[in-house]
Amino acid sequence: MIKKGIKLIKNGKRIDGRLAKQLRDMEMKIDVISTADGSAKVKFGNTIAIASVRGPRALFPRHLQESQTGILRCKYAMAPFSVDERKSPAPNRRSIEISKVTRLALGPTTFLEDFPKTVIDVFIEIIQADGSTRVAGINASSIALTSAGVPMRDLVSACSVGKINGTLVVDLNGEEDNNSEADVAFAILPSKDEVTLLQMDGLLTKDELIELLNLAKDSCKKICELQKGVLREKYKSE
Amino acid sequence: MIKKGIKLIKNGKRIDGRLAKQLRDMEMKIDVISTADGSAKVKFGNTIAIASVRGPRALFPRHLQESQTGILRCKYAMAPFSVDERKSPAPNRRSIEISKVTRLALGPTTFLEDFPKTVIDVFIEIIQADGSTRVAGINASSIALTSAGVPMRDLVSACSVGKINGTLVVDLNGEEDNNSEADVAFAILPSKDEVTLLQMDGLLTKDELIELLNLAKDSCKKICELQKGVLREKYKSE
Amino acid sequence: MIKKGIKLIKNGKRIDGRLAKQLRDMEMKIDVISTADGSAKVKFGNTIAIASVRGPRALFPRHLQESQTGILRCKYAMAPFSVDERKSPAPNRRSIEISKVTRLALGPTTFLEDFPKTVIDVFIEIIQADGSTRVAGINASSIALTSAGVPMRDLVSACSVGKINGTLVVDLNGEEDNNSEADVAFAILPSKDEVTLLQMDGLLTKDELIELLNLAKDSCKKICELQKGVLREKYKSE
Amino acid sequence: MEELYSLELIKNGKRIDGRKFDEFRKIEIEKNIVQKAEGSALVRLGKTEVIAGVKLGIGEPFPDTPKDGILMVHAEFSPLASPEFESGPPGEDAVELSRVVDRGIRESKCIELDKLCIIPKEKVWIISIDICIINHQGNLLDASALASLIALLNTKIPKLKNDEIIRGEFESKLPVVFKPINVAVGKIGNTLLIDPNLEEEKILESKLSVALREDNKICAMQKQGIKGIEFKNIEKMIDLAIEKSKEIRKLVK
Amino acid sequence: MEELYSLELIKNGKRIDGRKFDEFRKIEIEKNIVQKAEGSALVRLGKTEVIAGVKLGIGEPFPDTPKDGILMVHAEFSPLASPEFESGPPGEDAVELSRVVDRGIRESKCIELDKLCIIPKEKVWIISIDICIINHQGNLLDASALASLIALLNTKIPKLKNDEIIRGEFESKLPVVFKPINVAVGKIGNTLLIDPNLEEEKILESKLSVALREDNKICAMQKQGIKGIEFKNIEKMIDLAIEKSKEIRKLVK
Amino acid sequence: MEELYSLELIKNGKRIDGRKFDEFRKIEIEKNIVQKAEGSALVRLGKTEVIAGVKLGIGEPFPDTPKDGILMVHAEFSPLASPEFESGPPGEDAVELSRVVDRGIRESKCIELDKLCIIPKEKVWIISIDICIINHQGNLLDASALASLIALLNTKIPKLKNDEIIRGEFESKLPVVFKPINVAVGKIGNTLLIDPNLEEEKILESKLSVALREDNKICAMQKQGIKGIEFKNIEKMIDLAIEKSKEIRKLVK
Repeated sequence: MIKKGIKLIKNGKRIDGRLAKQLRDMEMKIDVISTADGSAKVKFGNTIAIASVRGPRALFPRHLQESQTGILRCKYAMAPFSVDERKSPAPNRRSIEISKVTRLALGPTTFLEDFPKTVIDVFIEIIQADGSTRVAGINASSIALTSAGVPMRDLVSACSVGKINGTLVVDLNGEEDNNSEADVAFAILPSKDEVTLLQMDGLLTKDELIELLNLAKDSCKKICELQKGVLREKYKSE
Repeated sequence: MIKKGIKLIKNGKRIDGRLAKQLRDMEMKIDVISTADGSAKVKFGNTIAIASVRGPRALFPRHLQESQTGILRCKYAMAPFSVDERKSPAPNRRSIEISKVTRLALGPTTFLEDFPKTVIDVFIEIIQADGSTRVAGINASSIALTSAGVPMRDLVSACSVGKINGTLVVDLNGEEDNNSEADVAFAILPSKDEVTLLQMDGLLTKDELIELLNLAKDSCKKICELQKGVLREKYKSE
Repeated sequence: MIKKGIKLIKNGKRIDGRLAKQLRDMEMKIDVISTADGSAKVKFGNTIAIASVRGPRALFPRHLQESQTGILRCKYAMAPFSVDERKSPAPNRRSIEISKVTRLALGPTTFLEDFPKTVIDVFIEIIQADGSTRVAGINASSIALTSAGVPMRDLVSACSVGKINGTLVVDLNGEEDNNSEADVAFAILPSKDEVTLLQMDGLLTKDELIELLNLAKDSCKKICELQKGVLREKYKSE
Repeated sequence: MEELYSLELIKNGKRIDGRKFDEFRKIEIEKNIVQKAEGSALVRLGKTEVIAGVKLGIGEPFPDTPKDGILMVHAEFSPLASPEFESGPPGEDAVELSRVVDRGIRESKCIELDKLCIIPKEKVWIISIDICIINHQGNLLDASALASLIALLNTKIPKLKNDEIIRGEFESKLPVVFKPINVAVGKIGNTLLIDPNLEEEKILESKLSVALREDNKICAMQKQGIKGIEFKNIEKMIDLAIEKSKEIRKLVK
Repeated sequence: MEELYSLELIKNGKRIDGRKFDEFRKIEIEKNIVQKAEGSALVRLGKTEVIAGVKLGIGEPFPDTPKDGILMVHAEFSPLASPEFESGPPGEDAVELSRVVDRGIRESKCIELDKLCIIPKEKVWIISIDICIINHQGNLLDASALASLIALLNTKIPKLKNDEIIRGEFESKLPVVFKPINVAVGKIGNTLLIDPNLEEEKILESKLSVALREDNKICAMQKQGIKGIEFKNIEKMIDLAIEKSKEIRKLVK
Repeated sequence: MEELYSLELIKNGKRIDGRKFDEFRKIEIEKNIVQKAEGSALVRLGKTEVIAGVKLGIGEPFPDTPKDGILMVHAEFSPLASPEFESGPPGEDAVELSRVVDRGIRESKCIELDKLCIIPKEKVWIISIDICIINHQGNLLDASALASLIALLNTKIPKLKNDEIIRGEFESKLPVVFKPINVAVGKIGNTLLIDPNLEEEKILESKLSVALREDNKICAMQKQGIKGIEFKNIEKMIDLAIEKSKEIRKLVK
């Protein structure tokens, strides 16, 4: 929702000093949780997401198993202290929806049908929320899945784009997100060019939207390089 | 509960123009839900109930199965917009009780013991509530069960009766129900003369009660004719 | 928490007339619930606890079974009318914790490993709460388990001790508990000298604590005699 | 199977515990067993044991009755009392029982709710009756309704100071003006019986629960059980309930 | 398997019910079917049937928008409507549907929420849209969004007396100024199709739901389905949604 | 079985990771890692990792302490952190942990709650400590208590404007005057050990958790584990806890 009169861009600079098409400083780290099969921490500026992957492992109780394929489960959660006003730790409608779209964003890259009767669990915890938390969680999950040794068709790279004060921008922070004219959450399999997450709200002409999607695609390529970098680092050191 | 001074009968006419022993206009329709095994919509004036029947079908998880008999499950629910003040869609104590008495009202007419290990599910949704919703739901369920091909000993016909402004009346509407001196919910297997639902609250002498029960029984015969009519219609057209 | 200025000891006497190291009048009764395998009612002054034991019996659903041992489950609950302000009957965080420590207080005395795949259930209901409810529940459970014929290494005897107005006391009542400087819940296998419950909060020097533990141990011996008495009574009369 | 044996007996005009068909088990009543409650009672019907406790609190009245106190009835079927009860929120049987007890009390106008106003539209007394089943050996409904009534009859209204409750000090008695008695009449074949024990409940075909005032007005009814009741038998069941309610009411002083 | 047959047909350029790929099923609309609601509508897309009801209540505004009314959308997937639905609190599909419908309405600025203040910071109108699925034969989202819009367009604001609602008497119409239409575009291989029925939904690879205003501005989008969408196809799907939204909007008066 | 091996080692006076029995794993502390929180800390005990965040809000005081701030402690055991944790509301272990941490802080009088009044009887500060387990490799309680204390020591009270919080601007530090340290002492046979790792926790017979202030006063204790503790050993366990608490407190500035 747009609050009137909030000036988010001055002299071509955003409130955190970035240019319109500039990503925030990003940090990625893998294998941060020793009890997980794979894990990662991703920072987009002040946004911090941790993902933990368990599986593929046999699924119990048995009646949940699918005989022809493995299943993927995702759970997105926010730490109570991750936002301004303490958030109850119980799942709310927003986190239920995000958990679902995260699963659909990651699903197309896995070979679940090779692991019948199993489950892969992805748990995402947002430690600090400053915008773009769902895409940060997807980026973390993607490298956590890879690090867990889950066979994948491609990485999944994700970012947000949007329109603030009439300008099309990349990687919205919390203040921008709250006051944007439109925002889009986007994920892609970078080498397949397949979009697996696309959520938009606000108001955009078709042309603006298409421009934003191209912007998102380009940004995801940059994010993908960071993801590859951290994975290369791991396998190099092994 | 009776609010003082509310005049529900004037010159022998009730607030909706009916005579004391007159049913509201009723409408019944079957097979309104294509995904159900049987279904029906019943209108009692402004009260609208829809019932949907699934089964008999194998019951899972297995530990709920009864080896000697099928089981019947009923769920009564009200749409949030069916009443004056929006009702939360979660089941409340009232709907839990009504679900139970509905099951007991319908149970005696089924041959559940012929379908061991199975379940028949009856779902009732009140689209609009203007009194007598539980009996409307039972009437709808009865014809939905028949239409689903569930073998039955008899139909189940149901209506409400009560006392308002000292007068014994049939088929209470919402305003009458809220201000009645007593009301009775009643269901009967019309050709067996077996009462399967009988709930009363208010204050009545025994004589008044017996008179009301006879009134209810007679009204149920009329309702039964409507139920038979709509079923005949179906099988004629097949 | 200590409220300032509340005088709980006058002239060496506590508000209910007891001396510092004096237990309240206690009453124990077994087999108060005919549908249980064992049961008991214990009164510590105005505190009334009832315990009901079911088992050992086969545990369902099967996936909860342990192949090498039986399991013990305990549930501590307070009647809504047992306290000053009506308590919701749903379990709260306090009762969840007490249920757990009760299980751990009773567990070490049972030979659960002799009953693989079974469960023993202990249900505790506090009818009236005037301090020391958890230890009253443990005492009741211990004799209920014995009466149910569950083989046991020892009885479990429990009491509270604490510090009020600078004095070390035994068996705190509700008013004392609410205004104590420290309180300790304690359970012991009396003939084995093994402590199975030890919870403390407040502020104590180590010396005070050790003195309290000795006080608790001595008091438990007295309670143990009462427990033995009521059990002897039962088996004598059989 | 005890049930089959019990059924056989009933066909021969006898009950498993030797009672007559219209005979209650031994009724024991203990009043004020919980000091923390504003009113309480324990009722035993044979081995069935139920405690009802009344707590008084202060709350906002309903908008349509701004000067009336509020009545709430809640029953817990703890697994403590029966192997058939499960942990968790009240199931349909507990919900039904509490609602039937509630209707008997409410519809009989047993409590003068209009005398329980503290500040109109703002503060009224909230009367919470909690029913705690201790041992389930059949006929919980009659036992619960009786325990609730006796608890109400012994309930005292706490003193107030600046509209806050002073616990343990009392102002007056709760204004209870009618005594509704609940009698459940069971039916097996053509036999009517009252106060069924646990074995009998398992073989009952149907049950009609009737709540009655001292003026013999019926204030609540609930048909239960898996079979229907022949229309002509309903009056007989009500007659039996009326008759037995008088007997029970004598126990309530 | 009907699905395999349906899939085979689609590869051959046909749909199981004979429709064109860009053709909706028969759309039936009934307005004001629930008198108790301030607004309501029933929508049928073929055999799919959905009822949306709007209730108006009074509540406190959010601190950051002290003069704005509040919109809430809730969907129930009752097992009444489909063997695939389960009892219990809304699952992820019901939550997602209600949130996508909510965004289409909210982001299009369809309702002038700033005209729904009663007392700033204290009392504003709360608009609750409840979506009740009656029969699930595919494309619930388009049907639910359409039913919600039509219900809103027919919603009347109740009269107030001392800031309390007088039910059944009305003051004015709800200020609805835009008409967002939702069109879900499905994709199987290279085939794009709209208004998938139940069999088609089971074989869809992906779906893009697009909500559009009359000025062709996009106000909400949601990618669904188990497969990704090739980047280059997204524009085609949006174009199809824009085109079909105009057709549907004509039905909304 | 790693556990059997670990048990064997302990009988021979050794630990699986080579530590002494009275030796903590490497302790790492990071402060203020969450800007959105008024205070936060991350603690690592070896591979165990815990984050505590403190949020300050405004709420009504309890009636019996109308001028005191309110402390709440909540722990979540997310399946993120361990294959043994399950989704859903906090289980008994999470509830117990948060209550033991709460008691250590509360009973030590660590926070001057009486300095956290905004308007008596109406508005006081509510201090919510949320404990988020990131990796569970044993001894969550000591790690959680330590993270909570350090988070509190770094907590700042936000500025107020018309009794509303201005997020991101601060007035003063939270008044923290004591530093309770929790030390859990484990027992296997006659061996006492501290800071058990995950394998050791599985073979512990019992555990005594002791919270201590800098004046060596004991402020909370909790016996855990499946076996009893011989009475005579309790004092030894307390002595060890006292000794080690001093060592840990040096890390807390």
